[in-house]
Amino acid sequence: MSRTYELFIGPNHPGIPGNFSVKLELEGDTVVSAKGDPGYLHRAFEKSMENRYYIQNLALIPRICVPEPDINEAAYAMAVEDLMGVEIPERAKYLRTIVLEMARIAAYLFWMGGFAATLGLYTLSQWTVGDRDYALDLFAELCGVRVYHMYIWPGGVRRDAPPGWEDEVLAYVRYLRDKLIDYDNIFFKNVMFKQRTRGVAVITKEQAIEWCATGPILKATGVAQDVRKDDPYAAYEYIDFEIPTLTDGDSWARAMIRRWEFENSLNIIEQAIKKMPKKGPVWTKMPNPLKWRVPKGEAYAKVESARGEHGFYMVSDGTERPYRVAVRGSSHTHMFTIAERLLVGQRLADVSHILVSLDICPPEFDR
Amino acid sequence: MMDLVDRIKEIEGVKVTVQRHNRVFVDVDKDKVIDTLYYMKHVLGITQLSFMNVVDRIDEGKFEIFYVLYERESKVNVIVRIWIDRDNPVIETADKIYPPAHNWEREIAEMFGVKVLGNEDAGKPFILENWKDMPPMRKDFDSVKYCNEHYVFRHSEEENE
Amino acid sequence: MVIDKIFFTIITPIFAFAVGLSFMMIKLKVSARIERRYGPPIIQPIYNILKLLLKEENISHGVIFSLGPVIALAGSILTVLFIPYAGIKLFTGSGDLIALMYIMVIGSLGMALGAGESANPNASIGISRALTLMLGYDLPFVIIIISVVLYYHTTNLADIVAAQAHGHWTLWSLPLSAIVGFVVAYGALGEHPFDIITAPHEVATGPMVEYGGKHLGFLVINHAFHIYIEIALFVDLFLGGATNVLWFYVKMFAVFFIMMLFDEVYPRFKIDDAVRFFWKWPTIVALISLIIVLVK
Amino acid sequence: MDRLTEEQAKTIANMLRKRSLWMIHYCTGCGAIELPPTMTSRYDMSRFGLAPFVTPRQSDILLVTGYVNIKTLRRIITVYEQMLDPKYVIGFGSCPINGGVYWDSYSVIKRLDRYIPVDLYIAGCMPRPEAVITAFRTLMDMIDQGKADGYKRYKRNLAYYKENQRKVLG
Amino acid sequence: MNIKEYENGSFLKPLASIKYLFKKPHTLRYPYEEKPVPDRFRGLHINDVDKCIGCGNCRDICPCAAITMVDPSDIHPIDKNKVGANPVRPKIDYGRCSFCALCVEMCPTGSLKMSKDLIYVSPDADSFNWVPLVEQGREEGYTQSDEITPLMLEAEKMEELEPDVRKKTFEEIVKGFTREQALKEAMRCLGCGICMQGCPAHMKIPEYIQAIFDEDNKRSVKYMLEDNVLPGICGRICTHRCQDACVYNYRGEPVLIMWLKRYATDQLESYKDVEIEKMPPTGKKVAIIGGGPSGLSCAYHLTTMGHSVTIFEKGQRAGGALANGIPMYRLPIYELDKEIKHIEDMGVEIRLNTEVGKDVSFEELLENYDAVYIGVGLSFGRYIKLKGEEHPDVIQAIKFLRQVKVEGRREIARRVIVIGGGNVAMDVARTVVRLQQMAYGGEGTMVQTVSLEDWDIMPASKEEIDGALEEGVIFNPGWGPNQVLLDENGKIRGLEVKKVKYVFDENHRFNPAFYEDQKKVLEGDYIVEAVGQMYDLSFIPKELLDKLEFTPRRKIKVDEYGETTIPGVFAGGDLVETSRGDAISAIANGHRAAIGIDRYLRSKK
Repeated sequence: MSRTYELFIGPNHPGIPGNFSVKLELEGDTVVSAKGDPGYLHRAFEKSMENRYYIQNLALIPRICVPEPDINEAAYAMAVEDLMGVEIPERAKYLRTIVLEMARIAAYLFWMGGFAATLGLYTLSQWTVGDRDYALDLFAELCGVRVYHMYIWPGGVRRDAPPGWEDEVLAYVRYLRDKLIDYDNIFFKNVMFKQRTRGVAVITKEQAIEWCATGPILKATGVAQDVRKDDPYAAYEYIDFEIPTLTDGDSWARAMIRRWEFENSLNIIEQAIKKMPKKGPVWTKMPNPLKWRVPKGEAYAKVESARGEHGFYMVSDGTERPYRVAVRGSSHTHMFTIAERLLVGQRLADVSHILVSLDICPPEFDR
Repeated sequence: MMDLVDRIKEIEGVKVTVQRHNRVFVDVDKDKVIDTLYYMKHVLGITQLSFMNVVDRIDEGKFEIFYVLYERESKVNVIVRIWIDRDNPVIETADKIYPPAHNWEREIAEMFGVKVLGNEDAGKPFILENWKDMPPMRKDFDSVKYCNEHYVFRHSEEENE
Repeated sequence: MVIDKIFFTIITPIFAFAVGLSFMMIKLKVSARIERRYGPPIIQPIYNILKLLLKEENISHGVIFSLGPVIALAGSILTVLFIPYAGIKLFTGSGDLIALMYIMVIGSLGMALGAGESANPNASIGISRALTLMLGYDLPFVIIIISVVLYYHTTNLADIVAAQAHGHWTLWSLPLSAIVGFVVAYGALGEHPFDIITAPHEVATGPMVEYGGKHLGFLVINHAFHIYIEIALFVDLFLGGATNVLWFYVKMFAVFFIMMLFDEVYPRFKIDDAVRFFWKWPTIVALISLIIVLVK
Repeated sequence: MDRLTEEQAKTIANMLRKRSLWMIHYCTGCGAIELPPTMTSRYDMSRFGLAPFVTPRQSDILLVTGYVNIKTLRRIITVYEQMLDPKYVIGFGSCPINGGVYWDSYSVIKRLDRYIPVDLYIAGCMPRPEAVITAFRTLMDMIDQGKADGYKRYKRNLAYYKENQRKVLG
Repeated sequence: MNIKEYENGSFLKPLASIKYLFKKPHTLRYPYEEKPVPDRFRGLHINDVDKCIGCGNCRDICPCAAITMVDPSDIHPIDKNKVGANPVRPKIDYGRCSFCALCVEMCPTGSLKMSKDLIYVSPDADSFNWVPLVEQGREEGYTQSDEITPLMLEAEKMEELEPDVRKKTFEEIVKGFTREQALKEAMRCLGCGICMQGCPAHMKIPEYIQAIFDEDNKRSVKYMLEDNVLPGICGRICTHRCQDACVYNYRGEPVLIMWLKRYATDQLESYKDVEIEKMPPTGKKVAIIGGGPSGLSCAYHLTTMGHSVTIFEKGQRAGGALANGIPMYRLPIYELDKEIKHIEDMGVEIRLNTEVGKDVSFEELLENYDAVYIGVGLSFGRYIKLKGEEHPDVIQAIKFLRQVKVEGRREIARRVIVIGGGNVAMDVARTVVRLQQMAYGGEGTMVQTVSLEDWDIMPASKEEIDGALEEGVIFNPGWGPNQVLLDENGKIRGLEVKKVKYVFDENHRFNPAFYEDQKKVLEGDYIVEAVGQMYDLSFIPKELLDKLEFTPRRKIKVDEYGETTIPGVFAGGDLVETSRGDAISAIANGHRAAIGIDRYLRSKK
């Protein structure tokens, strides 16, 4: 006697993080089955990259993931450096770390806004997205552009930090610490937030491992896995930080892990600025871009994004253009393997916040 | 870490290349890949499939399919590679071993035209919609030519509304 | 006398609309301030309504669909006429409080009719949420109405207002009922955390999803009336009404201002949580209040 | 009332329209990343009466934020057709103009104005919030002067647009 | 973070946020308030079109294919005849641009920059495509940096013999690139082709450098041979005007095109494996007088066009100045043999020891051949009409060099004065240094040069001057020879010189003037005059010579394709105006003449 009906969430739906669609089958307002429908942002990056010089791809790669472009730049640069056997200067490592953490902060601020909005608290979105703007301004000062920085490139970074930039970053970190108290008050300590998220969409540790989750989702189930620790890149090996874990595995735990990571990032930035060599080269000279041949071989470079492991698998055939670049966005697994299973049995009201709590980023799997 | 490599080497018919301290490439025969993956997960305890995709080796007439696995204890990425025939690209699904493989297989089925046995979703439209040409990620698909045929660029002297 | 009645029948909805609209305007500014921004110009709602009414094209899914907003608006205007304000009583008589409770449902039913016609699942879900939520807050609402009625021994709203003259507000005499009344009015207003009906991130504005242009204009106007009705009723029942317009407005504004603050800082309930919430604390408190009244 | 000529009525209508522009919150591409800063507290575009809305029926502006691939184009056309007149389209960044960085991508259309009429374009990849606000203000001026007539063009040249849409969508 | 604090939600804490109701919003009220744009902002482009050379590197690097090179004359007039520049400028399509600023990084002149302005809205989609100019008034934003630039500004260091070693021997100074060096240097080339404008022969430089980079030296030599028949020689002694034109000069060191050419040719034992297109035989015969570079060039190209060619060379070795003049340490003789062998292999007949006018007459040639090409070059040294010049210890440079290279002269005086400041003077001076080292071990020897020109306008190339200085040659720039001083035994005692007032007069013509009161004496036993050469056309009969017209600078007047005023007679090499006195321009006008002769022959039928 049960009657089910279909409901498309997205692509034009505020509850969906980006241009993406989920086909839900509902019974009443309980989800019976959920199927992701990707492809609205498919731009054939991997194809286009095969047609371009290594340096020209610099313009493409940050556009793979919009909220946090720098992870792509870093992973791409690391893959190329791996193939070429290039070591990057010390200062460049630290600058990369700072930029990556700034991007993480920006991504988490954006995520906080999005998450609060799916729960109906628009005030926090207004605050966090507004505060994120200062980070973008700092990026603009560093590399000239607010969003697509194209700052990290093979061999190091593109420009040294302008004088006084470090101090501005530190001031921004202090500002965010101050504002974090307000975010906590209005959202993370809010009774309604707890009410909506605790016990919702629980992933157990076993499930998380079986489904190959990474990033905050895995940490929220109690597995301390983080590429920054496991396979340190940039300057993370010199920096002291802890991987936060919780054991609840629900929407609340995932949100709290992200908030925790946000605070961690603030610490990492402060440490990195303190430890960074004050002077020095920031780039290892690379060949003429038009005749830049990368030795034959394969490399898999991975970085920790705000969402999980972000990897670039690069194959070079020894010419000026990559033979194949394959991008592993963590959202692919999180959406099609986890969310599709996790949404079943949930209420319609929870669908969008579960999706956001998994931090689904459609450009990552559409590519 | 060497322990893991040694144990991988014990698997019959694999060729192991240690590229960096934590990247191990394992070349396997295409018929044995499912057994190997099963062994890796359930015996060696490599629980995470990070990534899976295809490299079109058009000169050799092959598709190279790689599975990027991750071992949490020794922090090693094990990359299993198989080569299949490009003219008759068929693989067996690995989604019973690693659930995320299911959707990576959908993607490679669509983008490269690889047939996946045992995965009923592979072959259905996933990312593309109404696609009629050859699978677009194949090397012999010329993207620029396709664009010139299907789209109109600005400043290329043509009718206006 | 008849001319008076006709005059006030015309002027009352206009007054109600003006009050509701002014609250909408103020709310834009207040919420913007809390969100650390300046917000739109203060007369933005007027622009919005006029623009919507001036839309050139209107898509309709049939007569009932178009009728929905009209019924809702008509219901609201009718409700407004039943609410005494500033000493002006239009349709008063014995049992008007009971009548009012029935009329107030018309608005929602009108919406339900129209939205049901649009064949959009979001709209259907929104309507089912609206009706469920109504079920939720109606239980404590009925109980406190009973308490008030029993307390004043009348079902005439004007008499209740009159009985509260000289500062003998129900708020003081029945504080528990007043608190519940506030919560119920707040819930009925559909502000956070009770904006379950329209929840953009869940059901894409719910019943309004298919409405645009003039229809939407009517719904926005209806919202202004809605604000007026809920708050005016609360003021009449618990804050002793008022003898002049200004005083009435000030009382309403005080209530609305507190509501605005809550609206800004809480996320949204899930529908079953909301119903559970209404049936738990407000109902218990209302019952206690009723028992107190009965014991007295 | 009959003294009010049609011309004057139009002027008043345009004046009201430009003061209350509701945009549909549809993130079609990466340009959507610079919209939140514009919408939220730092730039606060609601100062100009702009607000994000969720369904096409309620909205006046369609922002095509960046590249449009074929799958999205189908939805954009649906959304555009669902919107009520008068409606306006703004193309964000390079991609809707001539393909942008995806000029050689098989899945991204190169010229948006072949499929739906576009009233205004913004240069940049991404356009800065300042540019976005400038664009909104320009659009307001255009509405005031009655120049933003994309929806009329769409009706007038429906056959042309439909033909192009059919060609690319198959 | 203490997770305990968060586990229980609070009802009242959210209300703390109401404090913002009474605080000033942080909204930036654009357009009424503006925030400063950072200095590095990557906005719309600015291009200084006067500085821009239209090399097209921005177009090549653009990932979005947003840049087209167009003629901007209608909006901004440019100097279209500027050498080392293409008359086009970048036009940028903002329907493509991704603001990556790679074009800025790659701009060799630094003319292209990005501005701080990124606000452009327009209802007209076609208006997003323009030529950026400075006049558009945008404020400068992102510019290139000298420390971090994808351009490889520094050239590879060529390994050379140390001065102390090299001045004792005639061994070749420059060792040539190793494979790694050559690949690295070839990698530097951007492939823009501006260098081709500098080269008189317009060689396909980008293509052959790309071939070197691809490690396909045969393909590389094939490209070279299309325009230059003596690539190996040009790879050693060329005046490399290509390198002077190289776009890297604006910000760093030019690509060492010459050494790359040498590297490619050195890798091949012979050119017989190089695929060269040869047209079917036409049966026409061409006589070429003089086996110098222009003659060889003309002959080779005519052969590839299918004509049969005979070279008449009066010496015992073809090559002209290459064989007789250029010292061994710059050009080993085996290299010349290799290239001449290749020309002979192609089917050119070279008659050595055959002097036109003596062994065979000019009229005979005109009769027996369908066309005649005169490429005799400047084979006689010029005199300066100095007092005492007729002394036997005063010698012409060209004669001296031939004596050393061909006849194997080894005796030399201890103190030698070289008159002249050109490359020939440098050759003489450095040859003398070697001879002195061989003869005396360098003890008590001295080589001095004296030239009218001061350092800044000395015609010799910088490398040569530096090499000479390193080898111990003493320079006396800015002095003019006055007279040769003899001692009582009639031996040369020295050279009296006077201070130069100016070399070029106000009309920029060569017209030296001296301070007659400032004189000094340079001590020396032997004087070599290296003040220029002249031609000898005495083999041409008088009546024909009269028909031959000359230019005001006493060069043979020829048309664009080398044809003289006598039909069927062509001239090239140093005899004509287009020559700049170096091998490459002789090769170039030899090639031009070959094309001219081919046209002439085919039109004659």
